[in-house]
Amino acid sequence: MPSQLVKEYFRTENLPHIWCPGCGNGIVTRAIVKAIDNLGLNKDEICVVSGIGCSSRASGYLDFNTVHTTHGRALAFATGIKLAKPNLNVIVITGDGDASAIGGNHLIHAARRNIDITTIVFNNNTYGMTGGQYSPTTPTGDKGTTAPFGNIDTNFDLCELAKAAGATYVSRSTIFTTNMLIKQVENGIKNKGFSFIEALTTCPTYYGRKNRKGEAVDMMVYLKENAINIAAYDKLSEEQREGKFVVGEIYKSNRPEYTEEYQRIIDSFSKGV
Amino acid sequence: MPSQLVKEYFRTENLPHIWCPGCGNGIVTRAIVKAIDNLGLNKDEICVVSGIGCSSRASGYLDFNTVHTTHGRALAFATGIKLAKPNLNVIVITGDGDASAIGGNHLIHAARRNIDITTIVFNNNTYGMTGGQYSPTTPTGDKGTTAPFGNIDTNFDLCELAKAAGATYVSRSTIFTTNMLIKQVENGIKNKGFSFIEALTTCPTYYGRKNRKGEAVDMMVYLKENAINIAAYDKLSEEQREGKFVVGEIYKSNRPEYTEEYQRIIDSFSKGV
Amino acid sequence: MSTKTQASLIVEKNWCKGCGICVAFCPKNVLEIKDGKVNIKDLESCIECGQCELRCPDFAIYLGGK
Amino acid sequence: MSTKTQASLIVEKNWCKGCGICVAFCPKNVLEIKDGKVNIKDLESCIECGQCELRCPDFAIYLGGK
Amino acid sequence: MLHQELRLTGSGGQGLILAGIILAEAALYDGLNVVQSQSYGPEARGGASKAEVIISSREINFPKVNKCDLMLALTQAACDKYYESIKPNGILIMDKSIPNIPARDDITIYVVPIIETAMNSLGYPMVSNVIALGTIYEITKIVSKASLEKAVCNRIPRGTEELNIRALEEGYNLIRNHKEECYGHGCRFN
Amino acid sequence: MLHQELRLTGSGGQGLILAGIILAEAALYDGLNVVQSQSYGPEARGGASKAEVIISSREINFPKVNKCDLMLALTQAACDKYYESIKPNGILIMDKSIPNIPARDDITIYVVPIIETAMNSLGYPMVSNVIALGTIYEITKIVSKASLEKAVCNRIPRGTEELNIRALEEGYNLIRNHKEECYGHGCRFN
Amino acid sequence: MIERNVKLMQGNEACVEAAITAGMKFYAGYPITPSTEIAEISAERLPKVGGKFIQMEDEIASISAVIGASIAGAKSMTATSGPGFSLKQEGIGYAVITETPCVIVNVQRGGPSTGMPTAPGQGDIMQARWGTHGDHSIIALYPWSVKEIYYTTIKAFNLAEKYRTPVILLLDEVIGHMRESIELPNEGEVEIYNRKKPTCLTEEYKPYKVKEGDIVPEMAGFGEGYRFHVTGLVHGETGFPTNNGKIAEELIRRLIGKIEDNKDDIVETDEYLLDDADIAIVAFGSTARAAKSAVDTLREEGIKAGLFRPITIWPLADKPLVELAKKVSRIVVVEMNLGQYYLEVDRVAGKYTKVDRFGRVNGDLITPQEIVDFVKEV
Amino acid sequence: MIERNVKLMQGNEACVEAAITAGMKFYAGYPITPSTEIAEISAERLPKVGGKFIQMEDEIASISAVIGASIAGAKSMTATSGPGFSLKQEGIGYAVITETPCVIVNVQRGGPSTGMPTAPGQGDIMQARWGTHGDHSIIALYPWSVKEIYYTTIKAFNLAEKYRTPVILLLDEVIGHMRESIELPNEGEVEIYNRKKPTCLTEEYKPYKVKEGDIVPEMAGFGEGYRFHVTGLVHGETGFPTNNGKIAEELIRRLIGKIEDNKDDIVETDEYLLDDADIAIVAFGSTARAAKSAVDTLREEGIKAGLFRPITIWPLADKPLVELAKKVSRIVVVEMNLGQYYLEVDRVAGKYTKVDRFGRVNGDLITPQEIVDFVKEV
Ligand SMILES: Cc1ncc(C[n+]2csc(CCOP(=O)(O)OP(=O)(O)O)c2C)c(N)n1
Ligand SMILES: Cc1ncc(C[n+]2csc(CCOP(=O)(O)OP(=O)(O)O)c2C)c(N)n1
Ligand code: SF4
Ligand code: SF4
Ligand code: SF4
Ligand code: SF4
Ligand code: SF4
Ligand code: SF4
Ligand SMILES: [Mg+2]
Ligand SMILES: [Mg+2]
Repeated sequence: MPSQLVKEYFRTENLPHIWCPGCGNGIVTRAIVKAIDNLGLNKDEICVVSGIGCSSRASGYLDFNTVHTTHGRALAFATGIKLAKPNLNVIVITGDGDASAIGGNHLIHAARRNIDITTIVFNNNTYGMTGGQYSPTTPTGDKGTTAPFGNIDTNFDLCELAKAAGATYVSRSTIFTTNMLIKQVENGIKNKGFSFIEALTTCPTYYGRKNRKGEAVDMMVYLKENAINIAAYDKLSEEQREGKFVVGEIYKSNRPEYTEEYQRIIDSFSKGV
Repeated sequence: MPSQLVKEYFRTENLPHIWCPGCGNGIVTRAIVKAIDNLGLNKDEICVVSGIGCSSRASGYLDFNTVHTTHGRALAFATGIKLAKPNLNVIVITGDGDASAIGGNHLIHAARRNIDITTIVFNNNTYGMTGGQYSPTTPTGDKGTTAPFGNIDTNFDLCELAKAAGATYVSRSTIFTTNMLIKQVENGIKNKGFSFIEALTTCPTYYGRKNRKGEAVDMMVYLKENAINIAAYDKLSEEQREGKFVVGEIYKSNRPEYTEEYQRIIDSFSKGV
Repeated sequence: MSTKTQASLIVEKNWCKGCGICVAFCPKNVLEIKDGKVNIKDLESCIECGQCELRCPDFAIYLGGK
Repeated sequence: MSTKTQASLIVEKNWCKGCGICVAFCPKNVLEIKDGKVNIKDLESCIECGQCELRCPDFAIYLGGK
Repeated sequence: MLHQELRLTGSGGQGLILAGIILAEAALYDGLNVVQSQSYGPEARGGASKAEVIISSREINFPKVNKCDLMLALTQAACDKYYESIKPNGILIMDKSIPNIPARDDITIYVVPIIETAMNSLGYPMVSNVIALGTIYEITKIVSKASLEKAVCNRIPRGTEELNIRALEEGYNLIRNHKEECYGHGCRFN
Repeated sequence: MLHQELRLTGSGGQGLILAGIILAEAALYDGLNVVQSQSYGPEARGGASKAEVIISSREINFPKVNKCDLMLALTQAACDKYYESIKPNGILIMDKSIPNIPARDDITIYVVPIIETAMNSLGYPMVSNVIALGTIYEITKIVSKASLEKAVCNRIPRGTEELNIRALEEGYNLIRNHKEECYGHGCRFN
Repeated sequence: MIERNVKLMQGNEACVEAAITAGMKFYAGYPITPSTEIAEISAERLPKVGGKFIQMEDEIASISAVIGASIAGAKSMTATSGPGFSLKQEGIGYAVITETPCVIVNVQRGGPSTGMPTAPGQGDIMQARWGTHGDHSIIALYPWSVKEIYYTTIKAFNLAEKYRTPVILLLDEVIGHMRESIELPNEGEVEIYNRKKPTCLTEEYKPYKVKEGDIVPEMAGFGEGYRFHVTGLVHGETGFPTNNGKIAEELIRRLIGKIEDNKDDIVETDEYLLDDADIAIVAFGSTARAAKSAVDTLREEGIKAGLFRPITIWPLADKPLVELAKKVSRIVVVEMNLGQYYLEVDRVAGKYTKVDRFGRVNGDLITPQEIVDFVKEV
Repeated sequence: MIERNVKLMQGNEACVEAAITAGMKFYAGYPITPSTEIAEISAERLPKVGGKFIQMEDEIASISAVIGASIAGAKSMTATSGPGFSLKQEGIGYAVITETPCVIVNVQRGGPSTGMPTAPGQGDIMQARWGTHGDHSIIALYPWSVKEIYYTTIKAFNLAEKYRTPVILLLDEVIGHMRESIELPNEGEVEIYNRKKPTCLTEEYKPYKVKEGDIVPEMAGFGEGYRFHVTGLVHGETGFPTNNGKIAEELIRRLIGKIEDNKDDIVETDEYLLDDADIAIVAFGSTARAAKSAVDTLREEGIKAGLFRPITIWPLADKPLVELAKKVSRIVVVEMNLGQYYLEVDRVAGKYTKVDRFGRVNGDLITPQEIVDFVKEV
């Protein structure tokens, strides 16, 4: 018998999910659901849109209005949905590859428009679904099945990218700092505009194994030990920052939201009538 | 009879070009050629790759190895070219739409890889070729044929985006500040890595007319009057910055270059032989 | 200390994949892996902090109280 | 002041589209538009600063000196 | 049976496509069948521009103009490019600013100061297209005057009706008042 | 004429695909025709895994195994899913850890402590697959021992040759030494 | 001077007006010649009827947004030309398998690749049928006049809704850009089909279950209380993905069958002087206009020619074509390509009569005279 | 125990090994099941032979980089499956019109859309021919065994270079993932074709002029002193764009003609027991393996069946098919789709004999027994 939370928000008939033992995707998915529960939103008014990838399979398990789209295009689908039904709370679930490799363009444009969509990137530093190729977030030097001699690409700082593109809420958390993640999803949904939340998660099966990062637990310990809260991080020297990464609410701002602006145009015509 | 510079570097049999009277594209194109001339590069070792758009037509007029690709993909083509022949100086000519609408993803990924390509964006704040639709750089509120009631999108700051994505040389200039532009192209080419140069230019035919910006000359005067050098800009107050934009070398850094890193892998195998 | 009932910490064995995350991060060493699944070895010590529920990727362990 | 020759400032009329940019930004008011094309109205005043060449979008005017 | 194919040529920005649309709309008001089309796209940029109108009392199948009954030319380039497409006994209306008159003696050529009239008499160069429509009307009467004026007013920016009606009249007059002068067949040797 | 279709089943991570490859390669060394394939992709993730090998003295056309001559099962789930596909008179080798033995009396069933042997005798659970190959060899002799050993050494990480040869031998012995014991036909009623 | 509710309208404009009449509430697109006016006019018109227009970052984003909006409940359309049509193919396949109604307009230009952007072409006939990967069927319509663009666009929306499928509306540069007169119908004069929505209890809703007697599953919109899942993976009645081969086969066969088995409803063709014809010219879109003129000329010259014009390009009008083939001694397929629709005509009609093709790819509309010459010469 | 230079190799692996033998020096790709091993093995192998591998941000970038690298002089390849193949279509058209040699591998899976990613399919047969917009022709090859994958990949590179055109190599999940024995040839044992380079003076080089007696223009590489222009617009011999209709028509006809008129060189087919056959089964790829077994079974049962197997799928093997049709009383086309290649077989062979189709789309390879049953039943 599943927990109240799971019973309320999951399509339990589709569980257990397909994810590997110890895969972090389940932790992030539960965190999102918990945030929704905390906000007390109406399930009928929530729409979860995902792309393609292990992480993107999450949409199928959730008892909302859900779409599992094509690889990389979740944000474009979500844009259409949000414009057609602006009253929906639109949440995009996507992987690092889905969001920032094939889907990178839709990410920056959704951010630029500041359309009211909350995007949660399940960043496991690899393409899990296809078996562990390097992704735009695989750290330089790490291995992937397509980087047998070590990755020579530089990895994106997705939060910096989202911010430069125009997102009005940008944050990062991990599957270890789960409560922080829940809070961020809440704040992201509350932000009237484009919210970008990077959830650092783990793929023990491929990325972990390829890079000798140990089991699921070891990988979580790694996240625990190297995540530094933004306030603390700012005070560290370059040296101290080595190997660490920031978590927390990285950027917030206020700009007109896209669907509201559009509504203003419509209203300018209907006013006359 | 054309000038020495034009005779040397242009395919004069294809001139005069198709651009409208007063279109800034010719000014940027000449500036690029002038920079190449200043650097004394070998024409056989220069490759100019462009996308699709008015500006992207430039490649056909230039007497180098030139490719006029598909819309938005110039940087992806250029990546293949640069990897296949790393000794070529690869220069990408692209429009604001080509580079940042349909081509936005290739832009951020080329920047992330820090591949040694110099990209010059002819930013005329519109899709010129198709007749003046709004583009990702059309200022909010301005009109385009697809924004008859004023653009509700926020425009990209392309330089910030390129920087966040990983470009190691980022600058902006205008068709009025032509000598600055020439210098920037020189420095961009000299930078071993991904260089991003935004050349603010004009489309008097569509963007100018739609937005009552006057003739070509008026539009240049506007660029002249509102461009503030980066050093000066930093000292201005928020208020004083209103309506102004930065020109100059905005960002420089140093990271391993992609094709060199790849060569290192190859060398690690041939060493043994 | 009051005696805990089974209802306070519930395991959905069918869903548990035995990843060991709950075991590793339980502050009170309440849990263990047995035959490839989670097992409550010391319910008494459980402080109902919910860390296990928060981090179980398979929704297989949770506090029954709420 | 020495008399300028035609060779110092050259116009390729076929390519000129009469946009007026060179005219507007010539610091010495050397140029004008006539019949829809650029015309050198006062060669004498030209200081060969090259501003016109630098900014002509049609490569239609340039200094012959170099 | 009425069937006329007209070609309006010049350069981009001269409003010839709008002129074509107005003419077509006027014919439509008259209950005639009509197809209007234009050359389009980047090659039109700064270069030649072309609008075509077919007006017919029967159904129009093939929508493109090949040989035309009447051609208007506002620039030399356009004139040179298309004058051969005028049918024998066809009509060419050309602006007076065009220096070279094509060597065809099987057509009627009207050399008319359209652009000059727009600039000097009306002070608005952009109404050349409407003046041209006036000349076409006066020469061909292919549409009714009422329809033409209605079509003009329907398609031009609000507030410029008066100017445009005046432009039409200038067009009528250019032909009407100068029939015996330099317009007409003889002019082609000017 | 030799024609044998084999199916190795278990769960992801048990190295069954590698075992299939090794078996196929051994047959290839013997000059036999061979096709190896596997089920693949996300549904294999954490779930059932399956490798198939067809070994034949004639050309192999259809590359998939439908009914098999021999099946290896290392997990209950895999055993349940596939045991019906064994041909009558076929062979099932199942790991001793599997509680439920399928109810088929038209096949020979060997219940063998493969995983246990890997864990306890050799101390390396990951060599279960090679032990399993040893049992298959000993039961079927479908490939030569030399080829099998060569194929194993060719495909396993360098430096683990000795361990793997020992694993093979454990496999041979599991069958050889216990023929009369609990392995074989009678066991299915255990 | 006759006063009617008649307007001079461009083809692309008629397309937008019709779409709005049909109930379009969402348009997402990316400009490309010669389709751009459809975007421009939609941008102007939609907010005035409470609809939404968005210019997306590219064509892939456009088709994605269109599908998203349609799933959310809005009748949606996008328009493009060759290069953009190629880019939309993955999305079209997604609309096929998820059964999402939408209209994709392709105003054809000269190709392949960037080709001749401002010239007409008919090179995407086969791509419309086969452009996306995997086995599927499609509906594609191709009108020949401004008036017909209007009615065919409405039909495209209606078929999209009725069959829950993407519908391709093929135009070409000639008919997209030309202006003709059109008499706009008054409200209520045209039939508008709206997707069938579920009325069952929300718990009972199975988004991919076809009710007895229906062609397609009922389609709820997001936010209406029926929470359901949509995926591009093979899925069962619940919409959840499956690896079950039987379900897969059923799904794909149903998706193809709902189109191929309903040709009587979907296929529309037009004929001109075929009753006594000896030679049938088969043509569509702007080329058919030249063909009609050619038929007149041939008749004048005593040759019994007629015109067969498929308005529904896909699914194939095989029955009418076979009938035609049995009647005439020769069929000539005329297209602005070197033989695409020809292949299918040859397949179904070639068993009964001689089938020739005449094509040109120079960026100019084929002329009546060229057709006449070809018919007489071969 | 026989010692030969024989290896057990996966189909996808054989593809990479062959590509390297054929001279591949550049690979750009984006992973997708079931093609991913081709990328993975290329990543491992290429730097060892001085070549370059890059994982691009998506499939569009991959095909673009591949074309760029080829223009720069490197033999180039990319591999993908359905969804990625759809995305590459615009790029493929660009390679067609710019005459850039490259090899695009499509390891087919179950479709449409995301479909059944790990199951085999043959749903992209028509898409390979018609997936990109505008009129064009294409070469597509489809081997059926690991060994044949090896030789066909080499052929794909050779044809790409010889005809300056993209070549599609069709595989499917079954043959891509299965392992078989293959005897690798020694150096010099296989014929490798390299693009013909210009030798004229650099000033005289016209990148799109076909020399007397040649099939395609000579192709310089960038950085070799011949500075030339490449565009996806219709272009003349200099490579510069033009709006001249005559040049456009010539170009498109030449691009199509160089493939369609050289079928004798390009088309390869295989036959099994057709000499005295009464019924011919037409099949390709993994399905042909089932069909071959079916033929054996049918023969055992006294039915004179045979197998016709096109290795060259496009251009169509029309001559051999017509010959076949004249010989047998019935043709059965067997495909893992509901009838794609069938359409073209029916077109050319249907005039002479009865053509049936048998297809399945459940994600499983068709079995010999199913074919036998179909042949006997209908
Ligand atoms: C167009 C297209 N290209 C490629 C694929 C194959 N593919 C599926 S998921 C995926 C990457 C997944 O990576 P990510 O988004 O990081 O998700 P993860 O599996 O790691 O959660 C790829 C390349 C596809 N399905 N569609
Ligand atoms: C795939 C594709 N989509 C759309 C187009 C149409 N198109 C050509 S150029 C262009 C935009 C050009 O804008 P920009 O890059 O800013 O160049 P500009 O013309 O302003 O210099 C568009 C949308 C195309 N050619 N290909
Ligand atoms: S492959 Fe990696 S990301 Fe995918 S389910 Fe397994 S652990 Fe998670
Ligand atoms: S349309 Fe604009 S960008 Fe294009 S050539 Fe004309 S002025 Fe330049
Ligand atoms: S609730 Fe806390 S103490 Fe109790 S088992 Fe879970 S993690 Fe351990
Ligand atoms: S975290 Fe969950 S799945 Fe993992 S062992 Fe604990 S209960 Fe089982
Ligand atoms: S060189 Fe300088 S002064 Fe002389 S004409 Fe040009 S701009 Fe004027
Ligand atoms: S800037 Fe050039 S094109 Fe413009 S008027 Fe001067 S010479 Fe002519
Ligand atoms: Mg990932
Ligand atoms: Mg632009």
